[in-house]
Amino acid sequence: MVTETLKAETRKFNFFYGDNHALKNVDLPVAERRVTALIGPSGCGKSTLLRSFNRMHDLYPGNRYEGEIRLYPDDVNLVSPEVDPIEIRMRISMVFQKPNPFPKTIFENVAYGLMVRGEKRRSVLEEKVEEALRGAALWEEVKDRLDDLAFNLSGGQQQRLCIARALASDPEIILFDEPTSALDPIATASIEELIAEIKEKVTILIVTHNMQQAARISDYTAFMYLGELVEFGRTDELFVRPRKKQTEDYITGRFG
Amino acid sequence: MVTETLKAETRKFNFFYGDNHALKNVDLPVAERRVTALIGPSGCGKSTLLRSFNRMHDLYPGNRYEGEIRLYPDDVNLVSPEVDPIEIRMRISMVFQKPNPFPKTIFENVAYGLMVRGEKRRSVLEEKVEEALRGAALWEEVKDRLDDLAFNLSGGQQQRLCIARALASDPEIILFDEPTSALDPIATASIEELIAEIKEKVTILIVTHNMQQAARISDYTAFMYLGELVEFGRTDELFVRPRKKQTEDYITGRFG
Amino acid sequence: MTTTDTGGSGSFSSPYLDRIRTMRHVRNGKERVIEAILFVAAFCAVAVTVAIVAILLYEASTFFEHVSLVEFLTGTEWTPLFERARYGMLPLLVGTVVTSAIAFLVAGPLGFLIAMYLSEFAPPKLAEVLKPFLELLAGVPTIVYGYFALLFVTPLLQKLIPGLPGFNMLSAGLVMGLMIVPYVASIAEDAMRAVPMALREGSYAMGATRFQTAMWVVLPASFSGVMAAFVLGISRAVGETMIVAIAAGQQPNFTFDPREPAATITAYIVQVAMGDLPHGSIGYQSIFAVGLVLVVITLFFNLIGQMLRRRIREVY
Amino acid sequence: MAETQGPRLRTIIARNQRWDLIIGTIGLLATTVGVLVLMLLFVDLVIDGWQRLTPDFFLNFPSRRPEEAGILSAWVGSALVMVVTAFTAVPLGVAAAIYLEEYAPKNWITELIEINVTNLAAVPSIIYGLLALGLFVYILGFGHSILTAGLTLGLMILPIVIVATREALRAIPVAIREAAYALGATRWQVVSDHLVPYASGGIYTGVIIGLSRAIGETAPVITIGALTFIAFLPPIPFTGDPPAGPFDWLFSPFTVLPIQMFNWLSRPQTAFHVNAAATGIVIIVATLLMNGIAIWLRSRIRSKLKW
Amino acid sequence: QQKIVTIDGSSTVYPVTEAVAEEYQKMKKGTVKVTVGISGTGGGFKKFCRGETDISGASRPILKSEMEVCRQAGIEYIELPVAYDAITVVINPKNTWAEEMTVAELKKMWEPSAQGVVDNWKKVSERFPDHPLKLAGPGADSGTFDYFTEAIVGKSKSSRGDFMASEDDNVIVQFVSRDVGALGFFGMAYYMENKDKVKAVKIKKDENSPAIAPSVETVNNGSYQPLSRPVFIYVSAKAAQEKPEVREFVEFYLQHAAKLSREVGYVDLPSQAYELAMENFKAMRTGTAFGGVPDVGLKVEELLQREKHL
Ligand SMILES: Nc1ncnc2c1ncn2[C@@H]1O[C@H](COP(=O)(O)OP(=O)(O)OP(=O)(O)O)[C@@H](O)[C@H]1O
Ligand SMILES: Nc1ncnc2c1ncn2[C@@H]1O[C@H](COP(=O)(O)OP(=O)(O)OP(=O)(O)O)[C@@H](O)[C@H]1O
Ligand SMILES: [Mg+2]
Ligand SMILES: [Mg+2]
Ligand SMILES: O=P([O-])([O-])[O-]
Repeated sequence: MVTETLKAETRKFNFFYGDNHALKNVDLPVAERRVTALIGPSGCGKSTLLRSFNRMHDLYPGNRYEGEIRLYPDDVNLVSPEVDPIEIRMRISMVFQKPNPFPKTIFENVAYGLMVRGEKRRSVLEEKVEEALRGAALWEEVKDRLDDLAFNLSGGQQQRLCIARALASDPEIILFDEPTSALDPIATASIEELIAEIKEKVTILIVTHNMQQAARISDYTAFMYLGELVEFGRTDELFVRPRKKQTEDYITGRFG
Repeated sequence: MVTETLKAETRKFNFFYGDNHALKNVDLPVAERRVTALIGPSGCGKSTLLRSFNRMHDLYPGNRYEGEIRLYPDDVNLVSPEVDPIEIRMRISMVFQKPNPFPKTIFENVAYGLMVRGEKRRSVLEEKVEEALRGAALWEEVKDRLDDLAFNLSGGQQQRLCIARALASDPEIILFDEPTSALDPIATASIEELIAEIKEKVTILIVTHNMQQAARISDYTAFMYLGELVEFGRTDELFVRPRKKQTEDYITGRFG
Repeated sequence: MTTTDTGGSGSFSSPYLDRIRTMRHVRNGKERVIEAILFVAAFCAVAVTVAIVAILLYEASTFFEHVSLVEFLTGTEWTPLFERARYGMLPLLVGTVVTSAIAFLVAGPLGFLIAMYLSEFAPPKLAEVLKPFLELLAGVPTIVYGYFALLFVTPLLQKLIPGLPGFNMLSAGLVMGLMIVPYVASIAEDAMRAVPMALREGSYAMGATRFQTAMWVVLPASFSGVMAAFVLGISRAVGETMIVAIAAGQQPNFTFDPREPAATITAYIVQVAMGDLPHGSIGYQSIFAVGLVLVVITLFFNLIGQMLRRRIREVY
Repeated sequence: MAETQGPRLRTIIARNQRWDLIIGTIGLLATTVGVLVLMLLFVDLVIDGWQRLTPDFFLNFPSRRPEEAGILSAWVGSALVMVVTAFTAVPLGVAAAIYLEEYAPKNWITELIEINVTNLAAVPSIIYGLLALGLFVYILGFGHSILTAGLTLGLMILPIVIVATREALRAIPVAIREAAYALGATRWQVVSDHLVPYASGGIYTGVIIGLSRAIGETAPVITIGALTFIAFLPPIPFTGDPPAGPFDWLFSPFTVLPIQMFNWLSRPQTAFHVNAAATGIVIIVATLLMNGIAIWLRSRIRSKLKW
Repeated sequence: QQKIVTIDGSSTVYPVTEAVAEEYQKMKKGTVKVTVGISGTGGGFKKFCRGETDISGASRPILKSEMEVCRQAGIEYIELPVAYDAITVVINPKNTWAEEMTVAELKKMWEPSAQGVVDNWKKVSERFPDHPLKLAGPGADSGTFDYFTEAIVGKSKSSRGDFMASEDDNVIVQFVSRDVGALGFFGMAYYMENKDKVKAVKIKKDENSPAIAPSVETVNNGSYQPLSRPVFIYVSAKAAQEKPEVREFVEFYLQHAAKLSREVGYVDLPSQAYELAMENFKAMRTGTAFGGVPDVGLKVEELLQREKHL
């Protein structure tokens, strides 16, 4: 076992949708520049946990965080009400299940994060957009049509565009919520490759319902069930030697 | 090896959603008073095939059946335009993925199939409703609140109510389209038990995306892929010794 | 492998099956009769339109036997009931355009802001409280608005603009604008709500503020719907009658100055209708002729509005 | 170790959020302008007219003496006209909506009907007045009667009823329809046993909103020539002797609230303007009440029938 | 069978008729129903001659064209004067220059050739200041309009069209009260009720006659000329014969017209005029005393005695 730098961790983290206690005392470490996968049956709270990391739940009324999610190196509790959710979202980006490009051009989509930060210099934008598109392995395909509407791309391209969008603003963590479940196998493979590449630079937290995928791309895996974190460990160990009965049942397909 | 009575079978059955050729030359036998399960990856045509059995597709324009689905013992082609779809639906009931009780009382829900048949005698209705609710293992739970709205039941109870509703009109076949996928494990178990019981009386065709479930409850299993019936056989044989590579890949979780 | 055979007993003969079969024709017959009745009801909508168009065209056609279309469309004097009859409807048209434009200048920005506020900024609880109030505003009878424009808004305006006549297009237009604000706001808000949450989340996840999300993501995505709201709002204003009849004065006046009194197409129709309608006279026919113009204008705006609305529905 | 971007971002965010505050405030103000106007309008009317709102005002006929004048014939007239309006618009509108939503095949006829309905909703009310004048008054010879007014307003609110009914029908999940069909129900059984009952809340809402619109409508009623002094009530419906008797109320002269208001507003004496304001209060309260009921009904349906 | 008396017509006569209808229905305890519409004199005659109404209010005598329509439809009528009115020309209270005007000056403002031309007081007369002129008056279906144009321009209905025309006299009050340069006209009752908002113009028949303000006295003594006029009701002879309630209503009308017309702001006729009218009615003397051309400045007693023609 190697020693990892901790990028973030949840501590006795609880989450409530109104009265619905969706996450219970979750303690999850997130290692820097590693891929951490969240697996578990439908409704176990994977997305809920993931979305807590960039305060997405703040957008809807009645939601409540309890406990802490600490972000390093500055060691703030990112769910504390004193912390500005916008700052958190600028530092922690997210890629969603269904590709959701904005109804704008490819260029504007990728530049969006920078424009939000008030960046207006065309040269900076162009440079960053190219860098991000290259990072998302999309540059070659779109470099001649940056002013086309993003809607005209295929599903897989759109998802890579969303990744480029997330990359462009140099986030510290990128959250992926089942990023390939709406894509065909070929597009899926290209996204997986991409994740393997970008983890060189960014910390990644990914939800997936596909255990093969988790096994393929992640360094660490957390298995959740009914809102609790049942087991966490190195992916290679967890899939081969699960310590808990529930984990074993799940990864062998006995339920879920 | 037992001899089975054939309750229905599809012969070179094709189905089209407009131009979308969703089912291709499907030949599926359905044994009387047995459970036949349809499995296969999402979008392979399981629901489409199931819904053809009670002419649900007639409700929407542009759909087309080709080939035959023969219903025994009277040996009619139930998708022929001469055959009254209403008669077919009265003989072949359906239970859906999400419980869909009518926003009426429990009693009215169960009695509806009989009322549609013109049955108005209160005594007959009461008798049949009780019988059906007993058959769906729901009688004890609801007998004192037959006039409550069905919406007040839990998800699992609602699904059993829908089964009772289907049972009440003595159908020859009941079609189940992923009847437990919206339910929790406990409710799922109770529905599975129920299916095991009612197959004493009724022929059952069930779609499920959960292979364990198919293995547990069905006598025969059909594996479909891309609109074709890839493999059909006794459940115990098909899961242990699949003859086709695709089937094996699917049931071992290598894709889907 | 299993061997199968067909036939055998089976629970096939349901006690109701015979009845179902024998009733098939009766049932189908009844179903067909019901469908026919329902179709006739639906066709009534077409019948009403046909009746409207037929009546308007019929009366207007006799009107145009006396009046040349060129004079009607280009003349700047409208005095059909007087000794020196002039049939140039431009004054009415201009009155309609000016009052509608003022109304739009009020309702467009206000409706847009309200829609954006309710859909993107307001806490959901507050939005739920505010919205019914807006809907109530849309429910107030227009004659009450007319009263309000004449006896409240105009005196108020006269304090601000010295020399403002007691009847003027400004006051009528302003009040009419207030009246259609809820209408514009609700269509625009519908359009903004139709923008999937996923797009908003995508934007917020980049660290955008509400304003940035609203302007850069929600607005472009709902653009055609917002345009539809504007167009349909204008169409409403063009067809509004009592407010302009009461507060704008009823004198056909060829002027673009909103401080002047003027008659609109609708005001002219009620004005004539308030006296008697000498059936068959040219005055009677003239209201149908201008009515026809009114229908054409509102129809035009409405078709554009519907088209824009449909477009946003198609995208999401 | 990645350095933290925190402090640099915070200044950017502070700048960005200024706009949130500005637009949020303007938006709130704009929204309250609507509410304020409503209040102003109402307060203005109430100040002018509240003193006339005595029981006598509702029980007296109009009179040349403003302080004795009342709105008995007007509100009774409005009520009777609304009965005809409802009887015109509800069956036609609901049936048309059912056809379009549940029966209509996709062809050019239904397409035509569809386009028609949306456009009818945008036809100015005064045009319905012209239709009524040409068709009901002169061609069909119904005269300036309750029947003419009721039919006119009924046609006018027809699109409102159709649209509301269609929306209510559309809100019913396909699963409910399929459940009923799967039990062997015919189309009409599905419609009458399920869809109409489940949509009824939405239909009521639409009808009430339509009627509240009709009750305050002035222009088309003026157009059919109903600006009249009426100091009596129409025959009590369904009491007269057959053959014409039970329905002679339909052909009775009448007046309605907005017309009475308009009539008083055009009198020279300011005392009558007070009456007009009082009538305005009655109309506005009636329409607001109906709208309120509709809004309440809708929110209740939404919370009760969560599919 | 319900008993209904249907009345329509002049908005000037309306207040009197409304008052009579109200009292009459009170007396009959609701057994007879009376409807009173407001379509203007011309509109009223159109309905009357189609046989739609029993009685028509008129603020001017029936015209030749209307007589013709009635004759063709076989409608005979009895002409009954019921009160005096003085058409009052009003200006804004702040208007200090036009408190007195001659008929010629009014003509200059209102004649058809003024349309689009005379838009400033200065253009009417040199003695007026340079101030925009805004006109308002009753609409083309109004008897007041007909009488005013007859009396001022010299030919009935002959007027410019570019003024603010409204069947609703209150709108005219509003119009004039809010614009210093405005001028309008309507029945005296409206002026009496709005003395605080508008000012009545004293009318000079010609340069040399005295300026006369409208009032009960000047109407009664015949000095408010040419704008004093009698107002009438026309009763369908057929209705009067066939419907007892119509007969009864008209008799009631003539008995109470004096008191009620005073009450609503008009000038009542001399009492023997009502007696003569009652006589004419009882005798069913049909026809009009005017040849279909309005006579300006006629005494009522005179016309009641006149030969009638249909
Ligand atoms: N907005 C919400 N309001 C209330 N409860 C919610 C909400 N969203 C999710 N939940 C509930 O919270 C629990 C966790 O949901 P979550 O979406 O996190 O599950 P998940 O593990 O992501 O499942 P899936 O694999 O289906 O996406 C579930 O029981 C769900 O029903
Ligand atoms: N109404 C429709 N119109 C056109 N195509 C349809 C329609 N419904 C389904 N399809 C297509 O037909 C194919 C079979 O769909 P079907 O719903 O039968 O799949 P399924 O095996 O039931 O999948 P799932 O497990 O997701 O329910 C799919 O490609 C689907 O996209
Ligand atoms: Mg999820
Ligand atoms: Mg399916
Ligand atoms: O309504 P008038 O009296 O002016 O005809």
